[in-house]
Amino acid sequence: MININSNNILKGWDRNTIAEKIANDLPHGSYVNLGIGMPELVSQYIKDDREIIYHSENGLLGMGPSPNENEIDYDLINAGKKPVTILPGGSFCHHADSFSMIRGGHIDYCVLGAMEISIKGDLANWSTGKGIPAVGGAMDLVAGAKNVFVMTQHLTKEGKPKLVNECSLPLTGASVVSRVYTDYAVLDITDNGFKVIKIADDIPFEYLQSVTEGKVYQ
Amino acid sequence: MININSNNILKGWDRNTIAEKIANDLPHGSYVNLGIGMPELVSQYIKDDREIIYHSENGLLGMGPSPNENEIDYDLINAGKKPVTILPGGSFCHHADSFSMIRGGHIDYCVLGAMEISIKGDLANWSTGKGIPAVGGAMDLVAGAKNVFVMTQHLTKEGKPKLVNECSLPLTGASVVSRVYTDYAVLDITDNGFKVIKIADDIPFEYLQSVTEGKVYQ
Amino acid sequence: MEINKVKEKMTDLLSDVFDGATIMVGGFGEAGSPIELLHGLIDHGAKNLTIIANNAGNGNIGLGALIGQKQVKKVICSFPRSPKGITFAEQYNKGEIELEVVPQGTLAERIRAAGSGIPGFYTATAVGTPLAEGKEEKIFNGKKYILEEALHADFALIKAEVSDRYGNLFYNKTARNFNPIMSMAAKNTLVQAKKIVQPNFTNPEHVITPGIFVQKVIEIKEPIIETIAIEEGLTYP
Amino acid sequence: MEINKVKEKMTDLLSDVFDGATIMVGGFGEAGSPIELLHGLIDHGAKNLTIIANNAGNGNIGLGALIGQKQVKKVICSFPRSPKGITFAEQYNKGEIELEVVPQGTLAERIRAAGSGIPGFYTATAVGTPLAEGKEEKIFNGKKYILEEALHADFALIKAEVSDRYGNLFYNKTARNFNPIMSMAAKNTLVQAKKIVQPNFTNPEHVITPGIFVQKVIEIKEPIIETIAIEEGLTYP
Repeated sequence: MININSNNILKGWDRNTIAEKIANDLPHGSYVNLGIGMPELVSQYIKDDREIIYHSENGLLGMGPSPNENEIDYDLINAGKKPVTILPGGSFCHHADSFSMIRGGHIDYCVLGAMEISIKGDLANWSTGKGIPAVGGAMDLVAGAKNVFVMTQHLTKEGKPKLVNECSLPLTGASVVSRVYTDYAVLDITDNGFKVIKIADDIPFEYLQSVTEGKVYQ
Repeated sequence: MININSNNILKGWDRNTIAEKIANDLPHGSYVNLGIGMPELVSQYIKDDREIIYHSENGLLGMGPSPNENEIDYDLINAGKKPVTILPGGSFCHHADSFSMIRGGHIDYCVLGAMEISIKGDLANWSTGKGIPAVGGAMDLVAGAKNVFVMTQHLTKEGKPKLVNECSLPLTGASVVSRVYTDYAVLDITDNGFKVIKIADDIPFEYLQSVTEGKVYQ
Repeated sequence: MEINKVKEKMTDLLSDVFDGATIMVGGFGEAGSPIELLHGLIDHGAKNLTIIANNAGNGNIGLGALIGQKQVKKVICSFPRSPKGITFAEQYNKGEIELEVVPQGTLAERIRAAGSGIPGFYTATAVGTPLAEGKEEKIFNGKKYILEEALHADFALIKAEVSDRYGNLFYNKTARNFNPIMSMAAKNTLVQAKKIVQPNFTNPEHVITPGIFVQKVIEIKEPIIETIAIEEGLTYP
Repeated sequence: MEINKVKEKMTDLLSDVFDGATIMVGGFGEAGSPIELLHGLIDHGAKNLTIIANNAGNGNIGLGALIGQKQVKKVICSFPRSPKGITFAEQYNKGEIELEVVPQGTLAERIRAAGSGIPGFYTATAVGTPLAEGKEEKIFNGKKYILEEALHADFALIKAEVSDRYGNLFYNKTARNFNPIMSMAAKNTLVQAKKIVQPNFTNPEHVITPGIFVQKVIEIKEPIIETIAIEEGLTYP
C-alpha cells in the first residue's frame, strides 16, 4: 500500500455521479430503502424509464420528496426524522409490519453509508466504538434486504482505506454487502476479492489497489 | 361410582339455564370468545348491567347477532362460518392479529364445549381419535385465554362421566380449564378436586359425585 | 415507465406455477376464498401441489374442485372438515392425500413468521397435546413452550375487494382473514380483486396489504359465492 | 351499562403507575410521541422507571424531561441519540442511567411478540455483531439466527389521532410507528387522543388498534408539537 497523504489523493467521481450510478443500477419496479445522508441523493437520479418505490423504516412505503415549507406535517417524517411526503399508491404501517418488509426479504435494495467494508462483505457503519451507542434500523436492513449496496467515499477523512481485510469497528452485519459504490469505483464483493465493475476515468487501477486493503481485480 | 343407566339419570338444568349462569359470571367490559355450538347461547343471557364484546377467531371483534335473511353478507361470517353482524365499535383484523388477541392473553374468557375434562383441568374437545383430524382454533384458545370456561352436559350420550381423572381422548390443552358448567353443577378446577360452586336444585351431592370421576367437594 | 401488476389474462397470472409447488390459499370458509384463481389453477393443470390453507375445500368448486382433480398431494390446514368437503374426505380416507393439521393460530403465526424473516418462534399452543409430538421444547419463565417453524410458499392465491396497479389491497369484512399474511409469506402473491382502482383512490392509512407483497393482480368483477354456488350444484370444471 | 374507557383527568389515567414500573413510550422521533402523558408522569412522580421506546428523548419536554427529572433508571431503545437529546446524554455519560441498545426491527418484533404470546423468536438481525453477544444461536436451513425474547411492559403510553369509548384507535400518517404494537404488549395501555368520537364513526375496516388492547383514554385536543416547542425553548415542568 502506498503512503497516502493529501498530496497524492486523487479526485474521482463527485457524490452526485455516485448517486447516479446507483440509480441506474436499481431496476424498474424495485422496492428500495435509502439510508439517511448521502444515499438519499440516489432518488434524484432515477430515470423516467423506471418507477422505484421508497421505503422508510418508520412505517412509510411510497415515500416522496421533501415538502415545501408550508406543507410540512410533523406526523409525516422519514427514518431520519425529517419531514417528507407520500406518493399516490403509498401506505402507512406500524413498526413491526414495516420491519417485516425489511426482515422478511421484501426490500429489493438498500443503500447505506459505511465506515468500513471488509473483503468478505462485512459492514461497520453504526458505531465508532465511542460515545452513546445507537444502532437504529441498520442491522435489520443489512440482514434482511435482498441486496445491500454501500455508498461511501473510498477513503476516510484521515485518508485511510474504508475497504479493508477485516473491519476494526463493531460490525453492523457479517457478509452482507453485495456491492460498494465509492468516488473511485464500483466494486462487487466476491470470493476472490473486490471485483471492479466500473472505475472512474481519472483513477488508475494501481492507484485504486493502493488505496484499498485486500485484493482488487478486474 | 354407581352404575349409570337411563333409569337413574337425573335431569338438571337445561342448556338455557347453564348459558344464563355463564352469562352472569362474565364481568362488565369483558372480551369473550364463545365456542361454536352450545356456548353461542350465552350471549342471549347477558343482562343490561354489562357490556360484553365478542371475539370471533376469523378476525372479528365486536360480533353482533345473526342477520336477517335479507341482510346476509357472505363476507361477514363467524368462526363457525355462519353469517353474523358487527356492532358499532367493532373491528376487523387479519388472522395473525386475531390470534394475537387470543395467544397474547387479551381474551378475558373463552367458553368451549368438551368431550372430557380431567380433574387437573386438562381438556379434550377436538378429536374422538377417529375420522379426519381437525383442530381449528381450540388449542390456541385454551392456551391463550385468561379464563377457560367449559359448557357441557355432565354425561356423554352413552351416560358416561365427562369429568374424569385422566382424559382418554387426545388433549386440546393440559391444565387449562378453570371452571366447568354442566347441567348438574358449576365446578371449579382446584388442587383438591372439582369444587362445587353451585349445584342444580334437584341434584343431590351424592348423585353428583356418583356421575363424576375424581373427588367432588363443596 | 409505471409499475403495473395488473394482468388481463388468467394464464398470465398463473404462468409461473409449477408442478410440486407449495401454494397458500387465502380464505376462511368461503369468505376471502379465491375460487376463480383455483379454477384457473385447474385449467393450468399443475400437479403434486402442497396446499396451505385454513380448510380443505367445500363442494366441488374452488379448493374442493382442485383436490377433486387430483392436483393436490398434501394439505396443511387447521380444519379439513366442511359440511360438503367431499373431495378431500374421499382421498384422505383412501390414503391418497397427505394431511398436516396445525392449530389455527399457530398456522397464522407460522405464515406471518415466514413473511417477517422469522425462521422459528415459541408458542404455548398445543403444549401437552398430540400436535406437540416431536417438537423442540423450551422453558421461558417457568412455563413450557414448543418451537414452531415458518411456513413459506412459492405462491399465494389471494382474494381481495380492491387493488390498484401497485397491488395495494383492501378486503371486505371477515374476507380479510389469512389473505394479508399469506401475501407476505409467498414468493409470488397472485391476487383476484373485485375492482381495480387508480392509486389516488387508495387511502394510504387504510391499505391492508401494501403492494410490496404482491406480484400480480387480475380483476374478477363478480366472483362466485360459494354458499349459493354449492346450493345450485355448481361444479368445476 | 356501557363500556367507557375515556377519563377526564390525567391523574385518573395514570393512577395505577408505580415506582419501578416498565413503561413503553410510543413514537418515532416526535411523530406519535405522547408528550402530554409524559408530562402527566412527571407530575405523578413515579421513580426508577424502565422506559422502552425507540429514542431517548429530545430537548427538555416529553421523554427528555422525564429523564431530566431523574425518574428513569434504564432505557431500552434503538437510537438514544437526538440532536437535542441532552438529558439522556448527560446522565449516560455520568453513568447515572442504564442503556440497552436493540436493533430497531428486533425492538419492534420483541414488542409485538409480547403482545402475541410469543416468549421468544429467532432472527438474523445482529448475527455476528456485538449486539448478538450472549444470545442463544440456532441454525435453520444452514443459516445462523439468534434467539430474542419478548419485551413486556406494565404500561404503554400511546398517542393516537382518534379514539372512541372502546379505545379503538386511529393514527395520523407516520405517527403510527410503535404505538399499535406497544398497545398490544403492555398490561395497561394508556392513550392520549386528539379526538374522541362515537363508536358509529369508527369504521371497522380502518381501526388500527382495536379497543381490546386499550385500558384508558384521555382527550388532548392540541398536543405539543415537539419541533416547534423545542425551537421556542419550552421545557417541563
